[in-house]
Amino acid sequence: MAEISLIEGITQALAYEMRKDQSVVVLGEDIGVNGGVFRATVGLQQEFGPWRVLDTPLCETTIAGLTVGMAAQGMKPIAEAQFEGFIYPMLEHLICHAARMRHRTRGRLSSPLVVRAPWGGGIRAPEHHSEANEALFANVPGLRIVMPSSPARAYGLLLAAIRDPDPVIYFEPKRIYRQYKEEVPDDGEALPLDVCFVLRDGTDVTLVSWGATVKETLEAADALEAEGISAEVIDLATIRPLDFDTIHESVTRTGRCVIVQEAPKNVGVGAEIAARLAEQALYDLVAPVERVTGYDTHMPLFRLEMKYMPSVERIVEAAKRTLAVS
Amino acid sequence: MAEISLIEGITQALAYEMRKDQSVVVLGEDIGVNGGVFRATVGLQQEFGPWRVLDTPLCETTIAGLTVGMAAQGMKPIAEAQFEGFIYPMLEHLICHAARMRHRTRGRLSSPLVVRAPWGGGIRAPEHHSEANEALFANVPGLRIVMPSSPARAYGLLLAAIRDPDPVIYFEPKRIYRQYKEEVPDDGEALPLDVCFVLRDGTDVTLVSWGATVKETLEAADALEAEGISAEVIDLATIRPLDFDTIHESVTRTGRCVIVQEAPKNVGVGAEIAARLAEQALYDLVAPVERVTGYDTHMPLFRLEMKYMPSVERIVEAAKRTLAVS
Amino acid sequence: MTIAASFQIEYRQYLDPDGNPTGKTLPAIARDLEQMVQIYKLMSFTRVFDSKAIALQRTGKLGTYASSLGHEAAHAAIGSAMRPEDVLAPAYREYAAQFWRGVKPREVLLYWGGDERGNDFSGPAHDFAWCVPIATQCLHAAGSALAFKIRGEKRVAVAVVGDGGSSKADFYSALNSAGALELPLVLVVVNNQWAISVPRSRQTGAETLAQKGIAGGLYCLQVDGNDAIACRDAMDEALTRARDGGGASVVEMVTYRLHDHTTADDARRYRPDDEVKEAWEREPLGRLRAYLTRLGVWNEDKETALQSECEARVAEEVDAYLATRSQPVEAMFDYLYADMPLEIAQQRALAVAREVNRG
Amino acid sequence: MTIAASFQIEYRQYLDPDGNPTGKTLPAIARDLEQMVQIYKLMSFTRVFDSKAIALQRTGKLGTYASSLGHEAAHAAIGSAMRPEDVLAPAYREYAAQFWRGVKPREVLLYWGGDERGNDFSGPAHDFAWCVPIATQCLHAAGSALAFKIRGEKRVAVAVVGDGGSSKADFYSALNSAGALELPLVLVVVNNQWAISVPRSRQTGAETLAQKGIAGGLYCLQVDGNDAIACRDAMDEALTRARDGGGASVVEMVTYRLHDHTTADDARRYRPDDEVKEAWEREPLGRLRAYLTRLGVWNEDKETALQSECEARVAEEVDAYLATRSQPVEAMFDYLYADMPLEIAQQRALAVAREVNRG
Ligand SMILES: Cc1ncc(C[n+]2csc(CCOP(=O)(O)OP(=O)(O)O)c2C)c(N)n1
Ligand SMILES: Cc1ncc(C[n+]2csc(CCOP(=O)(O)OP(=O)(O)O)c2C)c(N)n1
Ligand SMILES: [Mg+2]
Ligand SMILES: [Mg+2]
Repeated sequence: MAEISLIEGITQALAYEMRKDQSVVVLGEDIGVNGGVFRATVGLQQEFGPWRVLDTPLCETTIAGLTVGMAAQGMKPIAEAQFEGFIYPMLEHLICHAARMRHRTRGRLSSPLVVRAPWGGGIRAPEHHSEANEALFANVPGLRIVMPSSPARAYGLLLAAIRDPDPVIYFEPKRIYRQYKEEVPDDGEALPLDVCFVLRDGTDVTLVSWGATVKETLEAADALEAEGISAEVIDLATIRPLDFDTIHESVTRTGRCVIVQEAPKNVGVGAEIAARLAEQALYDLVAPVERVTGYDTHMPLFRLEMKYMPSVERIVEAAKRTLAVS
Repeated sequence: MAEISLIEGITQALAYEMRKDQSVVVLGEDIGVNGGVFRATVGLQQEFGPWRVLDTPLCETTIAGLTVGMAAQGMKPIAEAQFEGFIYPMLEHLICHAARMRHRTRGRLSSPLVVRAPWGGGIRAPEHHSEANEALFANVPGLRIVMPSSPARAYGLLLAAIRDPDPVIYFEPKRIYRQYKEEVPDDGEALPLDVCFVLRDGTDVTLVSWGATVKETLEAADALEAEGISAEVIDLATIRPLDFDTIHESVTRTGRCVIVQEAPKNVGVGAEIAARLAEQALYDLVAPVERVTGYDTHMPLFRLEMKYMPSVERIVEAAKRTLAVS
Repeated sequence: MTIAASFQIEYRQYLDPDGNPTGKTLPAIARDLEQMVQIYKLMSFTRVFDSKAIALQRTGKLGTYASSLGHEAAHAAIGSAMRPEDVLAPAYREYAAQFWRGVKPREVLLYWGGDERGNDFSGPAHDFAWCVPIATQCLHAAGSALAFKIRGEKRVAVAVVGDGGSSKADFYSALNSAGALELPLVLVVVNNQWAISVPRSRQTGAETLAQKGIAGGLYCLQVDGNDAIACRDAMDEALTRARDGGGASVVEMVTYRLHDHTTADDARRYRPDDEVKEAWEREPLGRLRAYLTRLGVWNEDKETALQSECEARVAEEVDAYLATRSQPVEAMFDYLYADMPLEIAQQRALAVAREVNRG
Repeated sequence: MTIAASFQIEYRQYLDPDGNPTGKTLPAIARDLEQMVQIYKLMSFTRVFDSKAIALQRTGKLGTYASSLGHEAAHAAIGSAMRPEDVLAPAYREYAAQFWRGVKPREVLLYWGGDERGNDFSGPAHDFAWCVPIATQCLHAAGSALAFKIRGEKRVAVAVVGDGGSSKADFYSALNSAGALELPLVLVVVNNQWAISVPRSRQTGAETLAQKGIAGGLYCLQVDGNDAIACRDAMDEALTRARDGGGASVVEMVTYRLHDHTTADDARRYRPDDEVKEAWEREPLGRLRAYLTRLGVWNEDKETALQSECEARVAEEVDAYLATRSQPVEAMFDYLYADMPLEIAQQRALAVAREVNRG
């Protein structure tokens, strides 16, 4: 079995499910002959033809609206937003319709769709190609929000997203699309959409992250270990609904929590985790919660982008601050 | 001096600033002859003519894009989103352009605009007319977000919003548009856009809210007082940037905090307040933070809407829970 | 001068305001008198229903309601021309179209009465719900049409949108994609001259709304929207074209909104009484009645009987509506996801407990 | 058949691919040889700049770059026809238009080199920045035009958008509002046949992109986008019309994208070499050169001199670009708000401290 990268995990999941289920179609800009600007849909049009792998006119409102319409009529469309920064024109259809279709009609109609969007910074891309805007969707009832951080989770979570009978926003951390490869059996096994993944056990401090910064978080855990500090690392993976129990259980043991988030701090997903700790784990917390996040400014153009994002160093410092308290 | 309601405070502020500043224009759907579906712009077209009080074609993308364009060319446009539930098509222009214009051009161009949107539930309106979606904007750098909860604050904060050289989203809690009247001198005095308002001093517990639920929050404080509990009530007023210092100072004294939010709970604005408490006030907190919020489901059609929203009873219960701990 | 492309927009009308044929030829459907009488009955029923719904709202028994007064010909034509397997994506006032397709009046009332179950209606299960975010239904219809095309089904999707809605990005997006992908779609613009308080002249500089379809290479047609025969004929043509692989159409039906925008509106603020009075002279019911009367298939007795039948049926529907108990609090949660997440289940339990405590 | 409205789309071309006049009459601008030579020089400079920018990207000295190869006639016509007080809302590759208006090549490089200061350029201070979210600039231009109209200024706003961009909701929204409000706006669709990998044929069912303007009642015109004279003539007409209160236009310039979409793209994946080869035969520079040569105002010596002058000027700009030091970390924060909120100031201080610690 060949080893594959995160983005190949996505391609593999798409192909698997398209073979299995005729109602699965992929649509977006440049996803056909071109195979997507990141190559996520490469080869699919050759295999499934131009009507199941469909290049749309250049309009995200159109893509979202068509997707909602198709889904209501029994298809399982997977729409691609070419970059997360171009997802905004989709919001009316996703919030007013995809997220509400089942609720509105008491189950008569539904929205079994997926919107895939390459997400986040760090690839020296032009303006609007580097946003971390998952928080935009996180307050919206009726959606599921997923973000993988490894090839295997990319594959398993995307299968789950496609099969889920409700709308799923699937963010792809583009910075780690090709970070490393691993063996991912093409066995059609989905992963659950309602649990976090504990990537590393630890006893002194809990580090929680999702998406590309899982990389820096794991590196920080290594660095801490070198200094004799045992960090537990949790990959949120599913942002909504949030599996707080896993985090809570960890913090019960460590008493300390550092949340690592690429997005701006204010009212980001990390705020919800910290809030639940303040509500449900106050007496477990030995030290103040720490959030290591992007700044509350725009992701700068690429010369400064790495200075914007949470670094290993910042994560380590935050973890140590929690440990300075006893 | 006549007493005026919250919505009259808005009209008064619009008229005041339009008289003073030729560059202020108002645009939106049905705001001209009709004076707005809620009557916020009543009389303005008669006074300022059809080009400064402009009925646009029915398209929120259009309204937002025109507004950004006008603002960049030195006008001060105030756009109306007829209801908060119709604001979604504005997001691309607000997030990608209004919020970034100054940053992108190093100050060469800017976005001195206001988007006004009637906000929230409780008026037995049809679907999509009752959302509390302020969290949608709260993670976006470059915006200011404001929500008044009294006639005087409606007037003073709107003046500040119009005069502010950056984009401001101004949410209007429609449920309390006509809740009560008070004297509001038409003196052109703006209120600051970076402080909370302490509406009631207290010593036992801090209640924080914004928008229409400030009403229930104040009522809850009355009810608590009747039971001998002294609640401090803070109106957030400006959601972004958040004046956490005022909240923090209060919690330092009370040791308890209940956050009251009409919007769904998950990754709402209340999460940020609770998160900052967990980060900066852990040792001040005597009891777990409480959030009393809308449920994480859609605002139902109006038969059930009052069961969705935070009630006085729920606020009182939460406050008492914080006091059960010592 | 080299001409790259040229276009014409046809205007179609068969009956003048007095119900007299305007030309020598009438389409076959005009001679299908059984069908035309059915359409007339539907239009009449809808009007009775409409005035009752307004009365319910005025007496506090219904929420905000959007009247269909004056639109009956357009809506009846849409409904009666479609096949059950076609998909209708309505805006929010096309009751006649929906009644023909099986939606019950009590369901319309339930929706405007603040209860989601109104949308779980008895019409075709694949029809879309009422759509408040203006014009978004156009893209849902286009998406449905795309599904039909991919699956090789001979079905057509129909969206209905207003003159105001034809300004919204979604309308244009729908016609653009329908042209690009050659979708079996009919976009019906019911131009009733007003979008709440904004007149048609303020929405666009275009002479007709039909011509917007030129932007996407669609077939475009403008008809007298108070002439049931013209509306029906246009629908028949556009549906057949779409079903037979001929692509999408924009059909503009020119009519008039005789009532306030909704019961929450007061049109006297912004439009002159004279305009409304004049519009009443072109209204669709009298026109079709005159036509049918002249052909001998309708008369005053039938009219009287129809009116009482409509009143009785509407009364029955209203009773059924009024007798419908509200949903329990858990209804807020039960259809949010197919598989309820744990945290939603927890909130549901809390909400239920609160109700129980409240007694 | 009653006709409600009819339309024609004119196609305009003055020079054939060999630079010979296609008809008897040429517009006055074609006889303004000083101006036409200026335009030719600008087109040539832009092409030299373009290939140098691509080379910089290939050697890691520039980020992703969008080439303007093949678009020079269209862009030069846009820039040269406008007045300084007019407002340009570009997409991202209209360098020739911007150079004419005063933007420095080093600023273009700075932008694609990952530095915001590129957008604080030397062109008119009121011109819009490069606009990555496709077609949104169309509405910014419309908003500018609205500001001019309200203030009674005789200025025109011009937006440039691609064939792909003409599918996006914002393009339609702009033309709809421009028609409704009679705005002094010119929407130029530079149809280069491709939107990354998606061909023009896939974007719409319309025969021309110009005809989209019919949807808003706009003046519509299609021109040969490789013919600088036709492009300039069309711009002159549309600008004058707008300036004189005649309303908005859609001008489609039909050209070809001779390079990859950007340096991040590889067009060989999706388009045949033959098509590109064929397109080179219609490219705009040779055509205008042939015309000017035939009229005796251009020759090989001048061409050689021009080429070295362009090389030298481009080299100077590249040096200036490469010598520009990056902004300090606080540049992230300094232009976020006019009045910096406390919490931003705190984060700024932290970020600066981190840099200092790092040494
Ligand atoms: C996106 C959006 N914006 C605004 C509204 C508020 N609104 C409801 S109906 C309406 C006017 C619609 O006019 P038109 O499309 O002509 O349809 P009509 O009501 O006349 O049938 C408006 C502005 C809305 N429902 N959705
Ligand atoms: C809203 C949005 N969606 C997608 C993209 C990604 N993208 C950048 S350029 C482009 C194609 C544009 O084609 P066209 O409008 O024809 O202009 P051209 O590049 O050919 O000049 C796409 C899809 C974007 N920048 N913005
Ligand atoms: Mg209308
Ligand atoms: Mg193109």
